[in-house]
Amino acid sequence: MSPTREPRTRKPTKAAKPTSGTRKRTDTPSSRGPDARHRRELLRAMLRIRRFEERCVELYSAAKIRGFVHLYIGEEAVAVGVNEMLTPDDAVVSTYREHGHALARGIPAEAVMAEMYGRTTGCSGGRGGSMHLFDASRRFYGGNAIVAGGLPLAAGLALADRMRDAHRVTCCFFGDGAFAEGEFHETANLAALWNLPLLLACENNQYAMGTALERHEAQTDLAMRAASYGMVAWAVDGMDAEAVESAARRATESIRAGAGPHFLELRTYRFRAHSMYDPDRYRDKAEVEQWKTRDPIERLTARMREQGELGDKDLAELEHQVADEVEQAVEAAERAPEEPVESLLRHVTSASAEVS
Amino acid sequence: MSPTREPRTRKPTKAAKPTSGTRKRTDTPSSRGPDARHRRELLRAMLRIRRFEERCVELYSAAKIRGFVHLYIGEEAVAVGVNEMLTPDDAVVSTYREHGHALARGIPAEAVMAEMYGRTTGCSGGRGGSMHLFDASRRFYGGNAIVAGGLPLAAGLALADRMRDAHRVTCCFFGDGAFAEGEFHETANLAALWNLPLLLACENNQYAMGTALERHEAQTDLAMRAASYGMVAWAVDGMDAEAVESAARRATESIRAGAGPHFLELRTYRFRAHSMYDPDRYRDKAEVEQWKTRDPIERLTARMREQGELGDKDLAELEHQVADEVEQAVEAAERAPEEPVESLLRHVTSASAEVS
Amino acid sequence: MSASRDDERKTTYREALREAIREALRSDDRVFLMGEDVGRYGGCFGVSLGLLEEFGPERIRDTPLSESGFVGAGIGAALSGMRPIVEIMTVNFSLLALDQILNNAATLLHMSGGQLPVPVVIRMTTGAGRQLAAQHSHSLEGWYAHIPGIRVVAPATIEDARFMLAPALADPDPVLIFEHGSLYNAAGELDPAAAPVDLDHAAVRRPGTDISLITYGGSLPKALTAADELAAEDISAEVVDLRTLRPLDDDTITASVARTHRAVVVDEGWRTGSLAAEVSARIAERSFYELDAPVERVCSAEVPMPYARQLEEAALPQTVDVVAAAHRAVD
Amino acid sequence: MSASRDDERKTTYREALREAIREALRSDDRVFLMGEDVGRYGGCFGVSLGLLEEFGPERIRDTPLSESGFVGAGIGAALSGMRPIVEIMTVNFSLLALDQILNNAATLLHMSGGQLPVPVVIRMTTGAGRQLAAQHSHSLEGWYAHIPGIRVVAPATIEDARFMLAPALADPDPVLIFEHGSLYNAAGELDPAAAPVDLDHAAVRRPGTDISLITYGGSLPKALTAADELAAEDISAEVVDLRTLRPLDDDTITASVARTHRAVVVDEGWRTGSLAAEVSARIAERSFYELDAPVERVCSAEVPMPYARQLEEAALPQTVDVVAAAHRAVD
Ligand SMILES: Cc1ncc(C[n+]2csc(CCOP(=O)(O)OP(=O)(O)O)c2C)c(N)n1
Ligand SMILES: Cc1ncc(C[n+]2csc(CCOP(=O)(O)OP(=O)(O)O)c2C)c(N)n1
Ligand SMILES: [Mg+2]
Ligand SMILES: [Mg+2]
Repeated sequence: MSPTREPRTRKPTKAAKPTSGTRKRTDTPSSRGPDARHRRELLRAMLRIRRFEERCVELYSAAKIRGFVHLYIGEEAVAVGVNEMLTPDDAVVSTYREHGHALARGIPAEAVMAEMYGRTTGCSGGRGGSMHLFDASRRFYGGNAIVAGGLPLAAGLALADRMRDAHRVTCCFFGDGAFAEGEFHETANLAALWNLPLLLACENNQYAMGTALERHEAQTDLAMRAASYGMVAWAVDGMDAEAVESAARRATESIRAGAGPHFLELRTYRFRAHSMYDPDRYRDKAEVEQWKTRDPIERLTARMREQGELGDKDLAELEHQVADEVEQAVEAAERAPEEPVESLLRHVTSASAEVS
Repeated sequence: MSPTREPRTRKPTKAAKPTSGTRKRTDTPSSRGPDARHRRELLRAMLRIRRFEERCVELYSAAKIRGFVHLYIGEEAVAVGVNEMLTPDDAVVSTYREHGHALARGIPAEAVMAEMYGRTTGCSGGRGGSMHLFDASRRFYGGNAIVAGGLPLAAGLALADRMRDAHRVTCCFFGDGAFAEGEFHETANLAALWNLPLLLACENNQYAMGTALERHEAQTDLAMRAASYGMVAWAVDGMDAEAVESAARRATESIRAGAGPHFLELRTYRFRAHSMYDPDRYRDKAEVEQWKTRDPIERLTARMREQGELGDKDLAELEHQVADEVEQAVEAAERAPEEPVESLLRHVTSASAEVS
Repeated sequence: MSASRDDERKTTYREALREAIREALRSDDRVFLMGEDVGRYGGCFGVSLGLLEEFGPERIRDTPLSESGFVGAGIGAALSGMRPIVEIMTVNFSLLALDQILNNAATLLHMSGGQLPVPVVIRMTTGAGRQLAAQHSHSLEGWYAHIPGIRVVAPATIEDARFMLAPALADPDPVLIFEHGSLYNAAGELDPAAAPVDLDHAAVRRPGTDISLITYGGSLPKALTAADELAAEDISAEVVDLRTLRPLDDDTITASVARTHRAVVVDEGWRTGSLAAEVSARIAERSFYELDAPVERVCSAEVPMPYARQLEEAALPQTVDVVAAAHRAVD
Repeated sequence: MSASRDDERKTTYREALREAIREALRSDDRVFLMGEDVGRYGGCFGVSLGLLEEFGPERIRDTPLSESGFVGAGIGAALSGMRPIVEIMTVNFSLLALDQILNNAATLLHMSGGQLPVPVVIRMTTGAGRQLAAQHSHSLEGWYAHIPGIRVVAPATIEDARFMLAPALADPDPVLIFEHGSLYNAAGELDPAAAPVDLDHAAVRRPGTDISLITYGGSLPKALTAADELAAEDISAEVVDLRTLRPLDDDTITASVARTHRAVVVDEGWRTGSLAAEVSARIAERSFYELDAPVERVCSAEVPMPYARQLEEAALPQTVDVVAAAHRAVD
């Protein structure tokens, strides 16, 4: 298995019939069955994100990475669970807290790390940095650092598919804070009105920077609010990769079948501060500790152990593979070239250097 | 009775006890009782708006009035009914379709007409025109021609009252089209979150310019949508001045009592085109005719006649008074002076003429 | 919509715009028109009248009032390979979509290291002159000309109205088209020799030798009238129509000033921070030793546009102001 | 928060801003601070740290993410007699509130015929230099300087950070304050003689005779360093800090150019359509016959700000660029 795994491909349904939902699960999973293998891949994907970001923290301290960096640690189940249900033909629009989405989407750790180093081999050629990861070949449309700014884009991607009758899904990740922005509401209305094939994946991690949900939303039941647009919406345990995956399965199948936009409120929590600059003064230590007991990696690990799918050795091996992958990414980034300043004006317009 | 009647003044409640709601209504109203007199004033206020605007149409054809002019004809019950429950201490924020709101608020017809003539005696000194009527002394804050642009302002006015513990209401009028703009949603969230004394008076006249409600809103039950913010919201027959008044009574009493923002969806219809430029190609003639059978003026007139409160002579007298008022307004506007071009830069800043 | 052979060249600016859109819709099924009231209403200024009937509601797409939402959706559709023409009713409302235009449309190509071109076209009305007062009358195209990554054009003639859209759609990057509200009814014959406009070049609309009047959009007719009046006084004015406001065609400007040694820039934007300031600064930078007089600017007065007719007229650049500025420069 | 007598003058730009806000809150109960994360978080750049504890959540008011909503609410509260200080995290996000700022804050006084002054103060961070890439790094204050009806200021020194707020709040009209992100940590002693700033005047930060370096905000330190370097070559550079970007203090600029006959304008905005263009155009208009060389502009490269360190550095005006421009002008 390649360390830069492509997202699991499932053919887009051309008709209304459910796809993966038809796969029967055995009641007593064996440690070698497809479910076990699948869970192992979920775990690997979450571990990759976790270890990658832990390394980022070190590299940030070492001033190898600069700018704003927002960690996803604690929220891995969301990116990994949702991504399971997306095909390479689908599109993803993300935020500035998008290492997890990018890695889950299959962008190689090397390309992401090089981007954070600002190197030419980065997935945005070093021009984007942590907040602006892109990969056109994987239909990963960023990396948007204006809160809620990606939502209208996602509606447009979905609109294009609808106009061309492509049975693809556009998945847009955004936070609870984004829900308060007008752009979310304009997008939700467009999507519902035009029946767009859009998955609105709201990562409700309870905080918009230092502002708790109940201090920025009059009505904190976001799924209910979204449903008021006439779209299907429900809340999901975002600390459980399998729960996320199964919610995403229902949602994407329904979207592919033509049922229009769906909204998932993924209830989750970030274990770290908002960004590297944030001293995290506004949260109760106890609250953070409480959420940490629901760590999605530990939870899945425990479940797999219980089922006898994962032994100490298996886990050590997984950790080892992931550590290798991250280390190779760092080494490659260290060696990667910098863009010469002469090409500063490249990519301002398609004609490359602009007359000015 | 002065032709430029002040809005009916009711003292703002300082405590939670209801004000006008306590006024007992007799079951069998006499043609001379307080209810009859009150209905006559409602009728007068609606007639004033209707005749004023009919005159505007003529004056527009005669090129006395220019720019964009949006008529309120058909919707008079909304402005008149809501205004009954506002005191001079309250504030009103309106739209570009605001002749009705301005007249109901008690801005003299003369001042409104002079404004449409662009004269110095206009309520905005001739700088605003039809879309930008203002009267600070009556706390009438415009006259906003950016759809939904008045909503955040209204939240701010209400916020100021809340911070100062003033038991005043800010009433913001806006259309069904404005409901789709992000600014509406940002405002609704702020208002509900901060428990602002704000009356959101949504004039749902079924169209945003040429776009019917069901073609611009995914979910057309606007009151339900607003309620999803956790505020009290309901729909009202906007073609019935008394129904509007009684809804506004409940809402304003509740707001004054500290219950936070309320949303009224006032279902109404404009009998004329969107603006003077609009050839009105997008509506069914039959639909327009159907709504005209619910003309708020005819409806109230009929009710009053039934109750024996209004005879032909009474109505003729009312019409005569209103016609006089409008005619005087026109004559005064005709005579009123124009601002000399030398003072073009007045009021750009408070220091008057700006260095440039 | 159908016209006899003879009438075919007689048209208005509005019809020329419509014909350009129709042609684009016919020749490329990735093209669609989207905006408030572009369909049933026929466009707030009537530009798209009849197109809904011809192309249907999917391709002539009415939107809710949500400028940020539908402009962003246009950008997203362009990312996905469509060729949307997004109409914003007026530049005043475009502020609600400015975040999408600057932070997404203009930026995605660069931020993604060249992976994501955004072939969107955004049309909007600009300008004053119809007593629409302070929230419907401003000329903010100069702001857009500040943004790297986009192209900004301003058709001032019927030919440009007809033939700027095709190259705009062919441009892989975002193109903003500013239509001056006072031009829609301008009527004339379409030059049969006209062809797709070269969007990189300004046009000398009238050659001259004594002074360059540099302008664009709704001010072009005023500059041309001023040139007529100056000619009557034996002052030969060259009129340069910038056409493309970003990137500016420095060469045409410089060549004109090299001929005339004097320049007046006419621009309906507010004077401070206007596009005219940029043109003036560039002339000073590139033609400092050619200039015989300071570059004059004729712009709008720095005032939110007042409603009253005489005040609006006084606030706007008028032919008489252009003539006066030319006199100052020449004397 | 408590400091010994001796330390009292030793402060940072950030602390000076905080002290100014504290003073305003203490002395006028109409004043309140509102914005995203100004309270519990202490402000995204730490400016308001500790104020929540001192003044409570009503006056240090955290808002939801809704720039248009809460900026508009600030304008409304100002209309009602309050004196709100609204913080927008960065100028990049202010685009979402630009409709409220231009179409309401700047316009209401005029549209209402003088009835409705809007005494709101809006603060925001601007500028690059911290590798924050293309959606967090731009300098758009030049756009705001285009808008009639508002005042735009840019404190570049600790004194101005400390003493610009009071006159801004005293101004009956909207005032926008731009704080350059690279200045927050600037440390120094507060001049004990400093007093409320006269917002109508630019400041000559260093007198000189050979060339005028005209700048503001985050570029002031670079211009001062350039002046040092030029002094080492016996070129005497005068450094003018504009301080107020609207209205511009023409007299100070003109007087400086009259002394030096040469000027370099340094401005972190993109070059085309920059505030520097306006300053350059005005110098050409007012001092044409005084100028011995074309006015030079040192601005940001016209590129969405790239993340990579070397590219960002190359995109921004640097001291070396100022020195080079001065050489071009002087030679
Ligand atoms: C329009 C805008 N306003 C403010 C910011 C600054 N900011 C960045 S992230 C953030 C909080 C967003 O919260 P949420 O949407 O819940 O996402 P989370 O960070 O929790 O994943 C803020 C205020 C921004 N980037 N864009
Ligand atoms: C932001 C903005 N977009 C577009 C317009 C143009 N416009 C003026 S009124 C209007 C329709 C508004 O409909 P609604 O809110 O229902 O109010 P109504 O006119 O029906 O009273 C439109 C599109 C505008 N003035 N402002
Ligand atoms: Mg969050
Ligand atoms: Mg309507």
